[in-house]
Amino acid sequence: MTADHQPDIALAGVCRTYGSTRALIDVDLPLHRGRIAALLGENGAGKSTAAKILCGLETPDAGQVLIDGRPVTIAGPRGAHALGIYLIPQELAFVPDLTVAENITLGWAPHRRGFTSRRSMVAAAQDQADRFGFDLSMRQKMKDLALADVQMVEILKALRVGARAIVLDEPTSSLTEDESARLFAAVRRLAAEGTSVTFVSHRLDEVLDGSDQVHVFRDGRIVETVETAGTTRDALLESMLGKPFRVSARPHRADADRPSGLGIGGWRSDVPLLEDTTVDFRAGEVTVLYGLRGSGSDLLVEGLAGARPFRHGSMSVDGRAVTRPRRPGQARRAGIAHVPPDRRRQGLMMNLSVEENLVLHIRGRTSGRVWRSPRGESRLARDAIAAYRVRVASPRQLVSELSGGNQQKVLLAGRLGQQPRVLVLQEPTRGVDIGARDEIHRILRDYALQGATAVVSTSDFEEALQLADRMLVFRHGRVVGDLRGDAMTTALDLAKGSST
Amino acid sequence: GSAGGGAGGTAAPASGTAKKDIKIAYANYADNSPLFAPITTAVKTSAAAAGMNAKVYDNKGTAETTLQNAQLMVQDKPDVVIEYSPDSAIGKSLFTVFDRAGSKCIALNVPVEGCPWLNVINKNLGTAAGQMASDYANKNGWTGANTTVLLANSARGGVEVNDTVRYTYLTVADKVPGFTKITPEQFTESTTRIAANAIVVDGGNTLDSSFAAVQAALQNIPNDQNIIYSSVNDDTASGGWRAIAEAGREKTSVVIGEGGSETALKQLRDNPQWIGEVDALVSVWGYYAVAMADALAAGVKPPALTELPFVALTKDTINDYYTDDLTSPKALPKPVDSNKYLFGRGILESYRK
Amino acid sequence: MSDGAGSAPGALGTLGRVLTERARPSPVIVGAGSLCVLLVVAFAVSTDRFLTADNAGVVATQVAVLGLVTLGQMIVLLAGGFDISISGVVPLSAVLYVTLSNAGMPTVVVLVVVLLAGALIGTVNGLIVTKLKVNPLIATLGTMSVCQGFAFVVTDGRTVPLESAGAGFLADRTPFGVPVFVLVFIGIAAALFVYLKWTIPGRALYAVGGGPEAARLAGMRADLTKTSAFAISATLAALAGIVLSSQLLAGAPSVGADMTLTSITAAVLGGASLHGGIGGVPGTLLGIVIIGTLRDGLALLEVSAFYQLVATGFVLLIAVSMAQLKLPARRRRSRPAPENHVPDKTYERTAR
Amino acid sequence: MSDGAGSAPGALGTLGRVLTERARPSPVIVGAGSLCVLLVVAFAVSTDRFLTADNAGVVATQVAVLGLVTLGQMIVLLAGGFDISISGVVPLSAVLYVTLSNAGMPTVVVLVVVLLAGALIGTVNGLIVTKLKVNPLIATLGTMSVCQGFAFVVTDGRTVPLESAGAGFLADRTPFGVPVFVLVFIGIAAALFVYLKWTIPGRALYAVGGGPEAARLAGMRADLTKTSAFAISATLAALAGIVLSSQLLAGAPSVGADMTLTSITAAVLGGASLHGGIGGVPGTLLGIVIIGTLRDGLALLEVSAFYQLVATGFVLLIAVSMAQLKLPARRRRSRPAPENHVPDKTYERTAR
Ligand SMILES: Nc1ncnc2c1ncn2[C@@H]1O[C@H](COP(=O)(O)OP(=O)(O)OP(=O)(O)O)[C@@H](O)[C@H]1O
Ligand SMILES: Nc1ncnc2c1ncn2[C@@H]1O[C@H](COP(=O)(O)OP(=O)(O)OP(=O)(O)O)[C@@H](O)[C@H]1O
Ligand SMILES: [Mg+2]
Ligand SMILES: [Mg+2]
Repeated sequence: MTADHQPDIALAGVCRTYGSTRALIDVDLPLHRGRIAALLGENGAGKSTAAKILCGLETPDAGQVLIDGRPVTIAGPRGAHALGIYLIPQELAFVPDLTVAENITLGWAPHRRGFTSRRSMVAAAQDQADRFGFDLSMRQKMKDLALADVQMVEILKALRVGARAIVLDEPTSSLTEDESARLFAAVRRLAAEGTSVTFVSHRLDEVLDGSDQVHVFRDGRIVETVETAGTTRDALLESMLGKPFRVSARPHRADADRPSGLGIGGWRSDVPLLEDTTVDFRAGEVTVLYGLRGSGSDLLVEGLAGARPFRHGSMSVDGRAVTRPRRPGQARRAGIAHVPPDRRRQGLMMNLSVEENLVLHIRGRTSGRVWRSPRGESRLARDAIAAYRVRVASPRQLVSELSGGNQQKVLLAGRLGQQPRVLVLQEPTRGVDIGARDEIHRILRDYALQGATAVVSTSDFEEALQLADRMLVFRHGRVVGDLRGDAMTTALDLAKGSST
Repeated sequence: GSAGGGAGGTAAPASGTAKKDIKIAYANYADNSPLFAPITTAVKTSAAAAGMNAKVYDNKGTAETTLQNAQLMVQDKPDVVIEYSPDSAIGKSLFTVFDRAGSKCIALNVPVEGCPWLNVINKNLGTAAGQMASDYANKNGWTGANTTVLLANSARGGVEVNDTVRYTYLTVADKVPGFTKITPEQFTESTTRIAANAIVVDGGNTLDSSFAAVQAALQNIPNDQNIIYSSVNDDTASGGWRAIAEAGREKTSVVIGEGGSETALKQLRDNPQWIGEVDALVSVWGYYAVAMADALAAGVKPPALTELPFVALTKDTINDYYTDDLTSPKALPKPVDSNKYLFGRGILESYRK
Repeated sequence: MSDGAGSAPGALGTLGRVLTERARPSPVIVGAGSLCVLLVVAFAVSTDRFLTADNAGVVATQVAVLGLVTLGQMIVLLAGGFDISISGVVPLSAVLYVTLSNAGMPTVVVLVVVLLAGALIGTVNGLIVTKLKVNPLIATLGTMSVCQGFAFVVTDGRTVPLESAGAGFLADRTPFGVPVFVLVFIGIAAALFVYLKWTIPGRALYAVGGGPEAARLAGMRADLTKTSAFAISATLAALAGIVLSSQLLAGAPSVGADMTLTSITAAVLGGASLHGGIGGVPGTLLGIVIIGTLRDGLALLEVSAFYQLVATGFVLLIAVSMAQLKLPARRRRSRPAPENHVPDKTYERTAR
Repeated sequence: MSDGAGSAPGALGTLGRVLTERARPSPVIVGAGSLCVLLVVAFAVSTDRFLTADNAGVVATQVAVLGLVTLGQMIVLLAGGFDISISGVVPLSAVLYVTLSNAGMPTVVVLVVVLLAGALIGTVNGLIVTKLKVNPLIATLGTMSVCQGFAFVVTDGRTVPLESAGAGFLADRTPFGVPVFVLVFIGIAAALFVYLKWTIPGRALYAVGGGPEAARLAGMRADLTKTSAFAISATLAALAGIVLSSQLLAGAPSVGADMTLTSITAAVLGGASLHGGIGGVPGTLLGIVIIGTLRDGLALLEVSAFYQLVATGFVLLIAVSMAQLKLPARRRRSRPAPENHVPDKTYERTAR
């Protein structure tokens, strides 16, 4: 049926090379009006590159972009917009010091003869948010938003009624299930109105539920294009990885009577709200803090890492009392390593190489306090690259040149390399492909099993279930559930408060 | 010349006897320059000695600040304003300010059209320096054939400032054989080479800038040439001289300073190659300015030009004017016609009392 | 800062929302404002010549000239640039204005020609920065050097008196007791306030400066916007040059040398960020007034040049520390509840 | 740029790896390098006095003084700061050195005292920036003003000759034909090269400057690192002041005024980013040499001061455009997409 009518937009024989990396090899990607296409593939397979070429952010080395069968040159985002093509890039780009409303209406603010007003921008942005069922505070500064809210703003920017094509590069990587469900409902409506929608996702459920057609990327090529209705999860995984894939078996859950790894007593905060909380995180197990945004789980995690210091409460690590961290440095010295949610701004040094990012916080291990040991560092870096299967052209490549998922792996590898007693992770696998995600989960569980304490907060419930030995459910600044084993499947309802 | 005993002791009663109820305001050229800073000090000292009320301002060497200070000064309705402007071309706007406020004014050293002028003529300073250079050259057989004149101007300092080096050269060209004669107009702020044996560099105002400029320029002067070096102030004289010494050419070079700072006077005493110093006696200008203000306030009608003293010092004459204290001369020079009326008012008489 | 905070009433939300958002004047404005008040009080106590109508007039005229260039500088900073060329454009336009006026051209024509020349220089700056991707500091340093050089070349280093009678009209007194150009300055400040707050190209400056990548992706004409900022700045600098020569009745190639640094200082004091995207007219005006008051007060107090330097330094440091120290306390009380982001953005931005 | 990329020989990989990594010298280095060569050729053709040993010595001495402060400036830029205080530290240390030497203190002691004073001022800068969160431009402008003021106060505005015989030893000639301080400069440049490339605190500068938020969250001692950068810069500025007074055999409070701008220019010409995290010694040296050569060459050609300004401006513009024009061509072949690679770091940095 797809072959019947001409695609609206298509990549034809597109190649794109970066230095020695062949990001796209002879890719044909037809996109049809009214249909939703999913791009699937491992990290670094070339999905984002294809998306960027569609939207004029990159130019192909060879091949063409066709619109209605005619080759076009898309002159940057402006040219793309003129053609009715809109993109949400994988790495969020926003104006931090402007309000949500201004960010949403960026480039299309309502105006009368060039004059505009905050009121009209808020109204227009609110309209847009209402239309797609997102709830945002329009007058907040963008820089004060949580990552997921930022992502929703980004989505609202691109969802244009009447667009020819909308390309969403991992739009849901930090959204909760509910939020992505709303997104897909909206996308569905747009498609029904004749827009061609393309999205990239590592969440297979989304792909299976939300798309009409799946294009599977592997090593820069499209290896398969199938109708979603006619495929299965396993089939997709196999064509994506080139071999059958099984989620690694969940090792038996840790026992409940392990020693205390990290203890907090009487932690509380007024704004944002967290009621008096006392928890013993056990060494040797992974504890997932699960809750909707604003429920207090992230607040607590950041408190543990010293990124957002608490003003009340006590703390112990491996049974020894330590001072509650007031700065990240103090947490670190107490043996706590932190994986923040935003790898580009909070995690990695984008001006440095992959190698340097990997060894930055552990180089003391290969040398004295002053002189670095280049040899030792290269070895550490090479080992980490191999262990985490980071796809790099060379360890000396700038980390900014890696695909998003590979950047995330570098971040994780660097932090785990510190061999902390306590690991505090936020969205540990944001943007990581399904195979690598499984691997990371295994690594995290193994790391915990060796006696460390892992505390994870994630917006992805599936991930929560896979990782957790124990789950703490947060709602309205309170721990409403402390679950283990099969009981954990009820966490979602607990968090929403939809059943009691 | 000989040291002037200065004050005629007969005239008005000495300072302190009559407290003068006069308000004056003085705006200095630039307080951060070692050359001009002593003027403010002298204004304050002499005014205080005479019991006058003096307010002082700093023009910071810029036209904008000068105009702003003019506006500030007249707020107080002083009896007399003394203006040392960095630029004669802005005189009209300054005079407008003084005139509108009804303040009498004195232009110190740099003319302000409409205000009587208390002036040491830079042209004369330059000529005096040129004269000393010429004397030295003629006595030692230095001519245009074996000597290069190297001058450091302050290209962005304006025309008045550079009159010194301009007339130094004109005088040397006039008095020493072998140098190209030019008119003053041919020697502009952008002149870099007058002839094969006459070079101008932009030494700016400071030690380090003149050092760098002269260091580079020396490469263009053959090693067998003698050098006569002079510049627009003592700092640039010292900086340039250091570059000459650094290049190992001090034995065949001489320098003439312009200003009369302590450092330069010490050089004049100790350094055989520092053959002259045109001492503008800047440290005493304040006394003359205050005396003139006093005269104006008393209704004296001054001549259009009242001359400030200056002396051209050589190693032989320096002791006529200075003791071991090189910060200011031991006495004021004798009055000349145009400034005679400043004496006897008790102010110049208060010098070194 | 001065701008982003709550302002337009818009469709009112709940009371709580209004409180958290509107009752939050930018800390920089608070800091700069209190410093300003502090300075005024200190000087008023120290000398009775400070709080007089005359002196207010003097401060106004001083502030106006500096203000013109600072507003321009602020706009360039907003757009994520730097404008060093001010120190070249001011003298060049000053000597051009005088030279052309003396040559007998009608004042209006000269005015337009010189302003256009300024706009042209600014456009060149903008094109060098956006098209050749030259760092704005270096680019404008280059044009500064060229313009300053030409200013000296035009007059051969001399100061040229303004001979044409009417050409100094900008410095004529108005019935309000201040010169014409002070009113012009006020008008321009008001216009820029409106421009930055309520027009599309004005808001674009914030987007392009604060999030260049986002602006590009949104299909905005980032290059055009940035270039316009440089053009505005250089035009205002040209106007400042004209005002200076009207005031001085002469065109001096040496004027304006320290204006670049002063304008950046004033703009930053007024809350502009050196990294783009933050700034506004009210804050900038405060910054200018602080600098103007400080200079005026120190001169009135006859503080010696040396101690003036020392005092200026200390006041600057205290000023900015004050603005910053305000932050933590305020934040604790009134910040909304960003959940999973890391708190310290402000620290981030200022402490770099 | 000049640094982050391929550098350490370390354990050599395959030839291919070596080629892809090492054969990619930063475009800035390439641009600055070619400009340097171009200038040298142009001057060598124009005057036969340019390519002489004597002139090389002159350039070396001029470059060394400027070089000391530029290296410091580059390190502060790396750490994400700015150092304006250089123009205050240079004169203050110059007059302190002379005054203390004249007071009869042994040269070594004076040297140490003045360098420590410099380090102290730098530390104060660093603390103001990191602890009080004051914008580095304003903070160092403040200390600049204070130091300059004190320099004047120390000598009461006078130029003080250096009387102690041995105190000028830094300017003594060595058997190599250049003064001692040129060798000192070379030594310091080498040490800093090693520091930035091979030591842990050196590398921390890149991390803290390039990703301040990430460095903080990772628990690096960001404040310490940043403060150390300011301390290094001020110490080098103090050394430059000492060298100047040794050379001039006098200390004047007016020296060094234009050094701040020149040092920033040279550092940026040499590839340092004003947004932190990018820069290195080799590029900086190129930047310094370009500025030194340009000044020297124009002076040798006896270009008038005014046209020197014009020429300097044009050369700057051409220089940087050249370096930049190289980029697109390179980028198309080997550079990543503009939006997520480092040259566009402006976004990185500003968009938070
Ligand atoms: N959330 C915050 N709000 C305000 N200031 C903060 C915050 N977190 C850290 N700081 C300040 O930032 C500075 C640096 O923090 P950083 O984490 O670099 O310190 P550290 O290296 O852990 O501590 P140490 O000084 O013990 O080495 C500290 O002075 C601290 O006061
Ligand atoms: N600017 C760049 N410079 C060098 N290599 C690049 C650049 N951008 C992408 N690449 C490389 O191209 C390949 C494809 O990258 P791309 O971003 O398209 O991957 P992706 O499929 O989107 O991966 P992810 O799921 O991790 O986002 C990767 O190997 C990546 O390292
Ligand atoms: Mg991607
Ligand atoms: Mg610290």
